[in-house]
Amino acid sequence: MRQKLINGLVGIFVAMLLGAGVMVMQGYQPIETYLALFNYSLGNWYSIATTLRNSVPLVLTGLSASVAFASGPVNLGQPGQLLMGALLATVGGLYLDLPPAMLLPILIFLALLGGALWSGVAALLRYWFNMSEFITTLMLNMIADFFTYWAISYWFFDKAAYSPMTPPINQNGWMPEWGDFNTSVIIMFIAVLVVWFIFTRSLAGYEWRISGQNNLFARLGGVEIDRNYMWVMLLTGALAGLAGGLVVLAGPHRFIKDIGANYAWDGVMIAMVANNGIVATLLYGLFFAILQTGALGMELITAVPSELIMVIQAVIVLVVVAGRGYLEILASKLAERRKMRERAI
Amino acid sequence: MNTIIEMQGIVKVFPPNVVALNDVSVDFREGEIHAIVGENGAGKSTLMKILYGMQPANSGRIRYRGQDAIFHDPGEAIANGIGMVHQEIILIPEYTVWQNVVLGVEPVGLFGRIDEKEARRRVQARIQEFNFNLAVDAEVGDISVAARQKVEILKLLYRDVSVLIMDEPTAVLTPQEIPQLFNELRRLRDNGHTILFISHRLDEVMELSDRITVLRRGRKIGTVDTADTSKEQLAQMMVGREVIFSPLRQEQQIGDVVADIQGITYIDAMKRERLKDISIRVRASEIVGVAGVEGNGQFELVNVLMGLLKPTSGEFFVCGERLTHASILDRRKKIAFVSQDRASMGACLSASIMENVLMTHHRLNKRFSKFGGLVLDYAQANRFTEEVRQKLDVQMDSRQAVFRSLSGGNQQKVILGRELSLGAPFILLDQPTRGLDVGSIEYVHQQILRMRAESYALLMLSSDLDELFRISDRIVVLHRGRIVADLITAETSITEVGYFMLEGKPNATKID
Amino acid sequence: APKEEQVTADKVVYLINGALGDNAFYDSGQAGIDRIAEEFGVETRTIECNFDAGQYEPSLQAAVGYADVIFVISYGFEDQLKEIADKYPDKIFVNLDTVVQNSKNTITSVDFIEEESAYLAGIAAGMLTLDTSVPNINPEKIIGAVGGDVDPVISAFIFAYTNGAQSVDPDVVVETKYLGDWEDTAKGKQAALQLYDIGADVVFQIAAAAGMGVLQAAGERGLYAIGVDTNQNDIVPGHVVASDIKDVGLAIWNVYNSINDGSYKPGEVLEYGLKSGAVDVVFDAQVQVLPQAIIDKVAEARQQIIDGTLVIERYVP
Amino acid sequence: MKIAIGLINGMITAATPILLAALGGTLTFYAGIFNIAMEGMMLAGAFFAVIGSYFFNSWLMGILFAVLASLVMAVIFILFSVVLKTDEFVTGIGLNLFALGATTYFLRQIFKVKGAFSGPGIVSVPNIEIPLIKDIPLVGEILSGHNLIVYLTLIITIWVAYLVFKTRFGLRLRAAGYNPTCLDTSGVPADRVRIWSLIICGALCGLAGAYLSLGYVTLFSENMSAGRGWISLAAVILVNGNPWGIALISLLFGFSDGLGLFLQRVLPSQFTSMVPYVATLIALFVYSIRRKETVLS
Ligand SMILES: Nc1ncnc2c1ncn2[C@@H]1O[C@H](COP(=O)(O)OP(=O)(O)OP(=O)(O)O)[C@@H](O)[C@H]1O
Ligand SMILES: Nc1ncnc2c1ncn2[C@@H]1O[C@H](COP(=O)(O)OP(=O)(O)OP(=O)(O)O)[C@@H](O)[C@H]1O
Ligand SMILES: [Mg+2]
Ligand SMILES: [Mg+2]
Repeated sequence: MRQKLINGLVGIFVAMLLGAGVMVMQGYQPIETYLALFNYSLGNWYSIATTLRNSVPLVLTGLSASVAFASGPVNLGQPGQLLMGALLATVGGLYLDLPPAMLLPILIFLALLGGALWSGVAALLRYWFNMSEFITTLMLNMIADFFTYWAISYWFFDKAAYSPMTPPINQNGWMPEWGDFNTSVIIMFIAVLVVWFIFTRSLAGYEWRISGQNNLFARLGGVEIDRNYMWVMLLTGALAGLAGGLVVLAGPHRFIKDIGANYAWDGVMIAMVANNGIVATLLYGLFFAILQTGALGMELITAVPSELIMVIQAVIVLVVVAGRGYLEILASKLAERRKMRERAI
Repeated sequence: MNTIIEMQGIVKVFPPNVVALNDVSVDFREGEIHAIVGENGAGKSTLMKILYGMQPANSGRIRYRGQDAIFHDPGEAIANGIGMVHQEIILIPEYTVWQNVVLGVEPVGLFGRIDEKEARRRVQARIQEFNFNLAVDAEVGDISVAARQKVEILKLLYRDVSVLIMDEPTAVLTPQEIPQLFNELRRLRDNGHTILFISHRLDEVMELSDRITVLRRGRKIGTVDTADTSKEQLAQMMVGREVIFSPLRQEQQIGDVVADIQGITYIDAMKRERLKDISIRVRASEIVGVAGVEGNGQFELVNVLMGLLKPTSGEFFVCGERLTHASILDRRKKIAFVSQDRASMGACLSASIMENVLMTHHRLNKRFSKFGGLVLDYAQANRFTEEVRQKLDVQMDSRQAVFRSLSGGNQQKVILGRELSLGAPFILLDQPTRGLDVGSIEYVHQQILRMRAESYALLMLSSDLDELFRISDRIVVLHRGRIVADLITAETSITEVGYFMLEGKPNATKID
Repeated sequence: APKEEQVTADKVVYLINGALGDNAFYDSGQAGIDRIAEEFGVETRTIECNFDAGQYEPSLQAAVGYADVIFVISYGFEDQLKEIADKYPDKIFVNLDTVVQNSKNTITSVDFIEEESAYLAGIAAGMLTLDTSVPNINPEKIIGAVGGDVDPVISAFIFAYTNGAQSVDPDVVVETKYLGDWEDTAKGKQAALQLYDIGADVVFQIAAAAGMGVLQAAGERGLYAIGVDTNQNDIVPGHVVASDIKDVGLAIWNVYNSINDGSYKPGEVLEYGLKSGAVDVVFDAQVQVLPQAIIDKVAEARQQIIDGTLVIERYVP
Repeated sequence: MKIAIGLINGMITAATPILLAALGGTLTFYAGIFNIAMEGMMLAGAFFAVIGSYFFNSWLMGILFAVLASLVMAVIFILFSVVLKTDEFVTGIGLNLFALGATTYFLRQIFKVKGAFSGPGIVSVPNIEIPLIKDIPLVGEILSGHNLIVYLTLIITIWVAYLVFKTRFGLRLRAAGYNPTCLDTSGVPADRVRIWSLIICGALCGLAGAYLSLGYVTLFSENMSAGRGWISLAAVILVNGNPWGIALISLLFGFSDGLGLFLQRVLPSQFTSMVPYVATLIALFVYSIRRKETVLS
């Protein structure tokens, strides 16, 4: 636990140091820039609320990837599942006319369903034809991208709009706001809690975890691998779908073009740095949301291009991952040295 | 005779806390067969791997032909004339014999192209020179274990090594193949090769070697001339106490048929017949041993019984219930299973000890879940882990420690504890003592016999004939996927079983 | 002496839904921003939302926190724009390219009539494909267009382009390819090559960065292309015969100028057609292969449109 | 006819970058490395190709820079997964993100543009007319006049097939994948072979990138590799690394790319854009069925 924390903090620190190096080389003020970054993401209640809201898709797609990877399936389909969840929730919001107390849960369910259906396609292809989900989910991402684009350009196109988008959904289906805070964040925390419980406390979660680490052992132990595989794919698809649904319900309240474009690899990236841990996914998701939200302030105040954040994120991933490898080597070196000393005495 | 290799004060630590070699000094002479003996885990392999450049020592010094020489990788060692055949055979099954032999020292033509003709010719020449019975173009995956071992030796001879390290070469051979190997080794020694020979089988060592070094728990106990010692003395040096081979098996009334394997045939994806008409009946209070050279269908038999492979034909019943096509979970209600491969089948090394103990029980035993089987009851799981720990006297730091942190023997204890407390009437044991040391082996044997006493039916596959003879009531022999013999242990001998293992038929000229 | 009622307008934000670098629409707006920064000495900042829905609202919020005048290209977040504009009635919001009206009616909209210029581009393409005296022009009456994606703005371009071409000769066929991508230049090139293979000899690119591939394809085949949004005539000299420009920068400069001299009125809808100069077809290039007759004909139609004698049909989705 | 020739030429050009990267990928595949960094290597190559070509006014320098940049990526990969033993998948993802971020950032910093950079200063890799063949009708149109890198790719395909199956390096390479310990104990450090495979892979991905930005078109645009590295990986996995199979799959993919555009006459463009990805799924399907049959029979 402590080692993980140190690893993460060191990774972030090194990455930001490298970022500062690049800034200095190009004649920017690193300290001022970072201050602007954190000021715009954490400086006041509004910024915090924004950061939290932006963290919703990051955390949920990250959770999707973490649970999938930790349980075995290589579900790389978060972008596609997110889009399908968003689409289904939007369609529900367009056609259903119900009071908020009923509509909201239904839309959230539709979002979950949309993602699960899409990951279910990959799961079935694997189940029936043994097609690796690693490739199918990647391809299905592209297909979902074009499919939703088609849907919002023809089927659900808002005639009054200048670019492909659906009309706004029923106002009863908007996630309520409490001051600056959007309640989608609460749904996100609930999702994290539920997933944490399933993963660490339930019978199924136990089986998933063990299958993820040693599939053959779990199989011989009587675990029904295929069924669990299905459930994991569906659950992780649903999580990504929820991310998409919440983006729509909390933000533009309609499906607009490129709504998921920026979450393409973020979920996977977060799962990787978090080493598939649930709590770590939440923390890194929040942190990456801070970076991405603050990038705006950084650009506005000090004119440092916001692309730098992409570089910093990638460096964090690399440094944290390398750090993990290095710390392990270091720990065993230390143990070896200690043992040698003991022996000498 | 000249000393060719001196190893002085070698220390090797494996983090976190194994001292595999503790200040070991030993010297080897040119042109001798020098045996290194010791129990499992004594450090024999590690010592040789250090000499061979596969692992660095933490401290110590090596002199080779009078000069300081630390090899950093096997390539250097080979270049200097030291070669090693490993405990596990390390070849590439997809490659042919000649490809395996030349790998690393390939004759090449233009543009890095391998000169196949030349390579074959050279390998063939070596095969003839040493009179090995090998086909250069055979794929290594298709040849017998003994032949593979020859390929390993050939690989070194091809590189003109003068020092040959052999790590437990006899472990995978049948009794009949061993003398042949020994003859080859002797011939090599007479040609001037130095042979370092690792074993913990004292008979073999006494027969073959010129000198013997004994290791115990990472320390050198001594080096003796073979002529001046005895098996008993060696055993005492190895174990550090007198070894009492307690009488193990007690006569007992055998009960009804529990497991009934009827005419199982299995044909694999490449259309090879891996199992042919296997029928075995195991009764309550009976231990049936399965002998055979590795690769004669043991793997397939276990996998068919456990449901990992689908038999082409035949039936399998336990307690009258047909399990031929049952799901693994249904099988596990009737079968307890200890696999030979702890790391991949028997346990999840990266999970906690408690999570390992819980496996299978979590499904079969209502006690471990709450709310209609949805939520795990960790309190119960911990209690159960504690029970297993106490019952089998497992040494562990905490229940939450990763399974990997247990020593081999303790890992096996935990697995046995888990499986034997399932209460399944049929117990399938696949090499249950592989990789354990003498103490642990005795403990496992006692547990197995206890289950026999409690009227369970046991089927045990083992490549260790001594083990089979010590505890099983009957021995069936697998040869090329068939059962070629079904013998009462008390009425047969190791030699007879050995012939069945090798030839698939009794020796025409019985020697008994 | 400074007048009391004049708004202070020395901080300007250019807020776009997408990202700079299209060599076209967004970039042209950036050019206008750079120009006002230079001419009027104001501080400017550009915020790119990269199509990130989560970024729209905070970007607006950040923009009002920083600037007095906000030029915004609000595709996809019209709703948020209205909300913010209502909340901050003292700030000047200028919405570019679409019409957005908030309840307090403080947003000024700049609407480009891209049909007018695309119509002219259509005339040029239609005449060119008929003129076999120009090197490599085949007798077939086919012209092409490559769009980034199917969307109403692209459709409006193609609609008017087709009308223009068919006003020359009703038999002219317009073949269209969509890339499904605004970045993949290789795909843009491949689409153009296919159009040339079908027999098109002029291809109109409306595909942002990916459209660069179209222009390069024209160069490779020795055929012709029409650029978009900015003057792209010199990118592949001799092969980009015209550019349909949409000078967002000019519109920005105009509006800012009106703020500066006090003539600005909030809530207006400013229509920028050919008359304004912000939308046009330009032919000036290092190498111009277009026969003068075509250039003259286009100039004539241009004048008619400006005079109002020729009314171009607007695209309705 | 012209359309058919156009489709074939389009297929060849679209297949080239995928094939080049996949040939690199197959070497790492045989060496037992799960290399998903091809996308990033290609992108870095494409960017630095433009840098080299623009600043030195020479396409040769462009290619050199592309290869060097891609090699730097390969070296980072080596440092991580071979030396530090980090997870290859994670390293690959990290590198891809890094390449995307860094090229976008430096595009803006060096050329002061966003999105795309093109300019007369960039010298493209020339097309080659093959004497004699170019005059044969039809055949000439298909075989002649392609970019230099297209012909290089053909040679490299043959070379890789030769390298893997006929040479000493190939024998060791495959051994590193089958059983690295065996290679180690045979006196050839498996890690060394792995490092070489990654280096060659890096060079080939760099070349693929140079083809994108200096061969097919003459410009750099953000994320211009546009998923081609992933398709390359899929191609390698689909045919189990066989170089000829990879060539076939790459051509198939290149063809479906053009076919998609062509089909826009009958289908909405959003659906035709899916064609390459659906084609990959179908290829995977056929492969899975075939494998299932061999396993069962
Ligand atoms: N790579 C390793 N990492 C950690 N511990 C190791 C490693 N290799 C060996 N050990 C430990 O070092 C000790 C000595 O092992 P070694 O393999 O040398 O024993 P051995 O005498 O060859 O035994 P055996 O007869 O079982 O082959 C054992 O406790 C073993 O578990
Ligand atoms: N290959 C290995 N890799 C990592 N750790 C190992 C390895 N082999 C052994 N260890 C560790 O070394 C320690 C001692 O192992 P070893 O098997 O030598 O114990 P032992 O003293 O022989 O006990 P036992 O008699 O119970 O087998 C254990 O903590 C084990 O986790
Ligand atoms: Mg050993
Ligand atoms: Mg042990």
